[in-house]
Amino acid sequence: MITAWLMAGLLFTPLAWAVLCLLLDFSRGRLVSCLGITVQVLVSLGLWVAVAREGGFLYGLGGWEAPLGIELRVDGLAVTFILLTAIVAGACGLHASVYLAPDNAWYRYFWPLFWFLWAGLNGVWLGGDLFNLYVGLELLSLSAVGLVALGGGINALRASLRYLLAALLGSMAYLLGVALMYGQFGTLSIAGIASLLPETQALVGPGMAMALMLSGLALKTALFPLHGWLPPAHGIAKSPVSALLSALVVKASFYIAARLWLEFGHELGSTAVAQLIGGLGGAAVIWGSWLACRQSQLKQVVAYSSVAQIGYLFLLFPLTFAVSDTASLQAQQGMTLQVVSHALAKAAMFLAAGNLILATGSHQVAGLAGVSHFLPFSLFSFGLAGVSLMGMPPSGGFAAKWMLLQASLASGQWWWIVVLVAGSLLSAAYVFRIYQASFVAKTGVDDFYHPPGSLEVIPLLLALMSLGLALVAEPLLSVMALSLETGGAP
Amino acid sequence: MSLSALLPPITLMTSLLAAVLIFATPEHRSGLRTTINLTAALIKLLLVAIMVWGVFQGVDYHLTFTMLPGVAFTLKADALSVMFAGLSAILWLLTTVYAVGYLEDSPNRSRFFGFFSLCVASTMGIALAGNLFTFLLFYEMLTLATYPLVVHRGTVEALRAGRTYILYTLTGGAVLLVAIAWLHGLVGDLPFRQGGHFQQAASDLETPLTLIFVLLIAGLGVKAAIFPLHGWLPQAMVAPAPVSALLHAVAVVKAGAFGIVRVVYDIYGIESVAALGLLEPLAWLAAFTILYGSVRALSQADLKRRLAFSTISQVSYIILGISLFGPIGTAGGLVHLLHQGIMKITLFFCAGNYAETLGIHRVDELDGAGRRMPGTSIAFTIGAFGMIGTPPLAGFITKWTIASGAIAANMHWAIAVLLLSSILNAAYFLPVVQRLWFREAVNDWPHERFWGRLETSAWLFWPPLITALMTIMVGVLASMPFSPLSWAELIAAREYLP
Amino acid sequence: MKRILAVTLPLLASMALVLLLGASLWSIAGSQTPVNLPELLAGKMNESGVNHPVTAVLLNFRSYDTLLEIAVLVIAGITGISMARTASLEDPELRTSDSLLYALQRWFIPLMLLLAGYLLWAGADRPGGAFQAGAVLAGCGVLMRLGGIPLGFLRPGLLLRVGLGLGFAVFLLVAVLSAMAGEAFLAYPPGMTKPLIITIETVLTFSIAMVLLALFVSAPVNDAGAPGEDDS
Amino acid sequence: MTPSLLYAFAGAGLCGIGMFGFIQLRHLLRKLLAFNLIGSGTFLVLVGLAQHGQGPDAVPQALVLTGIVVSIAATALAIVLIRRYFHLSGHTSLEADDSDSGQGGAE
Repeated sequence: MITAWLMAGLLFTPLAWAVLCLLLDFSRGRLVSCLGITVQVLVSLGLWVAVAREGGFLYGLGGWEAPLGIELRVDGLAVTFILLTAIVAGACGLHASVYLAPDNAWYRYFWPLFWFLWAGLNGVWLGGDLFNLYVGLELLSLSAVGLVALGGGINALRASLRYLLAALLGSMAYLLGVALMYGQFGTLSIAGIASLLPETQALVGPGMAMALMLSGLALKTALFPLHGWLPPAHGIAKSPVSALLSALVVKASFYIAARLWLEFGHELGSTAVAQLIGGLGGAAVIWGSWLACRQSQLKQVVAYSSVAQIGYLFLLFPLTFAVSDTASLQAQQGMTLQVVSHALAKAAMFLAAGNLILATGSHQVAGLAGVSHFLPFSLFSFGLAGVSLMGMPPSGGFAAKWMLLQASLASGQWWWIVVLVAGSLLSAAYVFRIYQASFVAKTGVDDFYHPPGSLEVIPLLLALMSLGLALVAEPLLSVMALSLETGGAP
Repeated sequence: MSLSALLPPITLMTSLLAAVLIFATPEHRSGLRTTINLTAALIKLLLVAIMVWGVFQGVDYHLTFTMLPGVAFTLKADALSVMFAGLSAILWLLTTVYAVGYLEDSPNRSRFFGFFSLCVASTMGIALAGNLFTFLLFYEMLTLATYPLVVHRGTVEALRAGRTYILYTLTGGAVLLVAIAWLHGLVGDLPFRQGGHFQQAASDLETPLTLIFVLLIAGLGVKAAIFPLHGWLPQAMVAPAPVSALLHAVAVVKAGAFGIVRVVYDIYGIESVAALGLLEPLAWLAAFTILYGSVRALSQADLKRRLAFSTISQVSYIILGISLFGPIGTAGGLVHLLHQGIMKITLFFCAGNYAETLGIHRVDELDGAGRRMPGTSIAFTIGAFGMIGTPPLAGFITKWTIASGAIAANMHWAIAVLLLSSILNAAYFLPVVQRLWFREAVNDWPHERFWGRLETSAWLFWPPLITALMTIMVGVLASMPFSPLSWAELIAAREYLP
Repeated sequence: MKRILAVTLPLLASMALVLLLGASLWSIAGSQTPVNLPELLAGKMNESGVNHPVTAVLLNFRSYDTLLEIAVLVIAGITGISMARTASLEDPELRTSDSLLYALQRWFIPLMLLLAGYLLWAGADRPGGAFQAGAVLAGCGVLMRLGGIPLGFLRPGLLLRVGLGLGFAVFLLVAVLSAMAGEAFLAYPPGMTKPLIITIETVLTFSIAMVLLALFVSAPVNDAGAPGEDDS
Repeated sequence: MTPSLLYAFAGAGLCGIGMFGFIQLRHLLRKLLAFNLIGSGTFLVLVGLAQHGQGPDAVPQALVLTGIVVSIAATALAIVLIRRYFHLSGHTSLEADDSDSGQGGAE
């Protein structure tokens, strides 16, 4: 009973707040949104606890079961990501409420878009229906594009157009795959298709569908070499928006890809495909980090770092295909830890970068010279988040890297170790480049603007969470591993 | 949860908490900062003393919880860990005192002392780590905490040194991570255990175990500055003197050496390392590094660079000692871990005093400094003679024990290495001492400052004298209970128990 | 050479896509679907509250999709009007004063309104429904605007925003009220299905028209208040 | 070969043409039209393929209706953005001045 209320609250709050905030201006929307964030965080926490205690369940929307209706799949992994979303999006929202200047008329549209984005994220984490996931993805992409373009000049418009076109093409490819899947199986439920797959004779159609869906999602996740749209969009948006996009939005499409792979990959995948996707992920790690080292702008460094960090996620594909159950489990755990830790760390990093830009008045990395003299918390938060990105202990990034290393060893795919090690060294290079800039002794810097305390605290908390993640990784992973008892009828 | 389980984390937390408090202290509140620093250092010393006594009595300090699937976070105090912890606790106190004086009126002190405490916290963690995974956690944390100290001055030179430092140590850390992960994948979680885990090394694991050993030593060897992985150490000299002192005597270099001790004794077990045929190459490597460091030290004009190359050479004594098969050699290596720390910190304190008081950085500027700064110069002389190995100072005890170990292990060539190295030590230290005492000052000092009655600030004056005194005491009183030597012999005896 | 390559490669890629798609279509067409959804649907039609299966799917069985779809539409509308920098979304320069057009409008607009109403009403048992009706309504607005009839409400003020969000808000309210009544989210209470669906359809028609119209007239091309690069 | 299947094959063809246009064309409006072509192709495949086997099927029709609304919303949004972009920059394509695309903008 209580879970039914929690589910209704979870689905209702973001959408309702979106409409509510549409009617208000920025300052009033801020008040209302703070309330909404509280509600949403509490509901997410409640649902997480409920699932951790009693296990996952299927939630039929409108009282209809799959395949006729849409079923939401409320399992351990989904609720963990919902909680993660609540924490990160809540933090970004609170940060934005102080960060954005209320006298700019167009910021009144920030809150509705923010809440729609949140609703889209929740929809994707819970989605168990292929077409519903498409609508969720579009909800997500359009609100993200809206946020990037918000009040923007030429560059912001160019970035958001590029983003929009990539996102549209990606979702259309995905939808084409869905069409083929429906044609083959007559159902849209992921669980239903997964249970029908083993008996299917001709796999050409579903194989093509899988390929289309995965490539569409890879484009939306900015997997190398389809990453061109990401750095401009993430770099140019307002910092809280960049944080949301990098921390959560790109993860959504990856999450769908991973779910599809884990459900269908066994029948529809092949070693070549798995290795290819892993190879692209590896190339993203190396190339993204390399480009991050070469950026002169602070936020561009962080944006390219996202390209690299996303690459790690795609190592899931080769590490779960045709390997022992232990290795597969380790890879999945590594992937979830990477999603969580990267979300926290990257949000912290973008918010901190925003504060630093506010403080120094410069977008450049070199503009940080002498900043560490003032001991700004934001620099510290940035540094701590960097620790997690580098995969240094005891951060969540380290835990993820450790699990992926174990999975590579257990499956005998030692070449991913090279990627993991090279990636973490390269990420150290760009993180330390920023540290180094901040340590440059520079005299005569007296006009240092200290951002308000609330702006400084939020990234610090996120960074600390990301840093300490490895210490609580074991209980977290045990909840993430909770799946549904029901197999899901076709 | 009993107190004995909580004592290691509490010890760790003292410096961690101190770091957080110091970061939160405003820049100008130097009195408050110093109080926090010294209080934490004293509390830590007390806690470590309790643990030393407890370990002697056989109390099991042990805390463990599962961190990741199949991996435990373990803190544990055994004889070896309290030895290292004791060293860092004592030297932290002294270095803090010294650093307060050294950095008086310089900018960014909150930042400096904050990372300084973090650095010591990591060293503590390394000492108290109960398995390789936990060791790795703190080992990497140490890398991160020392970087801001190395680049503290923010000059182009310092930043370059920092880059080199981070390049070396992070690569080393990555290699170590791969090795530990591989080992973990192969045999699961391995707590440090006296006698090691592979006494009867399974033959099918021989190749991977050998490879892992090489990787482990390579990863740890970066921090221990074993040739050819020593490149960062001389460059890191641009850091302020207390940092160099800490880097060389306690934290970074020792962390590497300590890690090698752990791997050889408590993971593989000395017997299995010998059985794998890895002990002898390690000894050769150490011997070569000893001679290489000494030869390079001869030609250094910068005092701190000369000391840095001396460190490269001296740390490999530890490696040489532990790679001599037999309890005596082990004891020699372990005791050098302490002795070298005490002697080297004395020398760095003195070098810092010369730089801070007189503005002297080069060896040829030292002429006649003994008259101007007799206290510092006496300490320096004691330290230098200790390094050379003059009886009855600390260095003599080490060299004597290692030599006895070499004879017991039937590796006579090691004695030749020791002798040669001592001659080289004398060759690069004695000219310095000679300049201090037996030459007249020709010019004015480059940058002289005055502090009234004492030759230099009291904060700077006493720490080297105390460590110099300790250099004498650990040598003279080597056979007393709780002296470093007898403690090292205790550990060695436990390691070789059947 | 480079130019030829730049044409050939996409061409080859697209042809490959078509071939692969064709092959998989052929393969799929050769096999029977294991799940027969139309049959299931027919079995549940009498519980759906409407007679037309498409409407039943849209507003009952898969109403969550529709809810989110309206949200997407609202997002587009919001982003559209966020680009507007002037007090009014109308651009007087673009207004024509063609008397022929004006005269035509006087005939067309009532007709179109009637058509929209019919489409909405027809949705219950034959093709039609909220979106179609809304689109016609929006077309009406477009015509009015081009023809020079003033549209005072198209100002990015409260009224417009209420209009944008109204349909969605009502839909959402029904969804959450049904959840609070003890059913699942979006499950209409028994017996209430038909009136609820009709209410939702009606307000949706209105809001859809507003969104489409707002998107048509927003982003006026003028320099007033063009955002600087240094905002915030 | 039923008529429905013909629709599906036509859809596949449309997808291919749209794909080519999307990659090849530089003008933003043309790119958008190409996207809409892909969209139409996809909807044809969705309906045609499903109705080929089992006669009229309301579910894909409803899905297509939803899909159309979503793609209309996206198209309208894109046009608004393109129009404003053209007004501010005078360019009709994104690549016109890549030289400054990496530069910072509004923060």
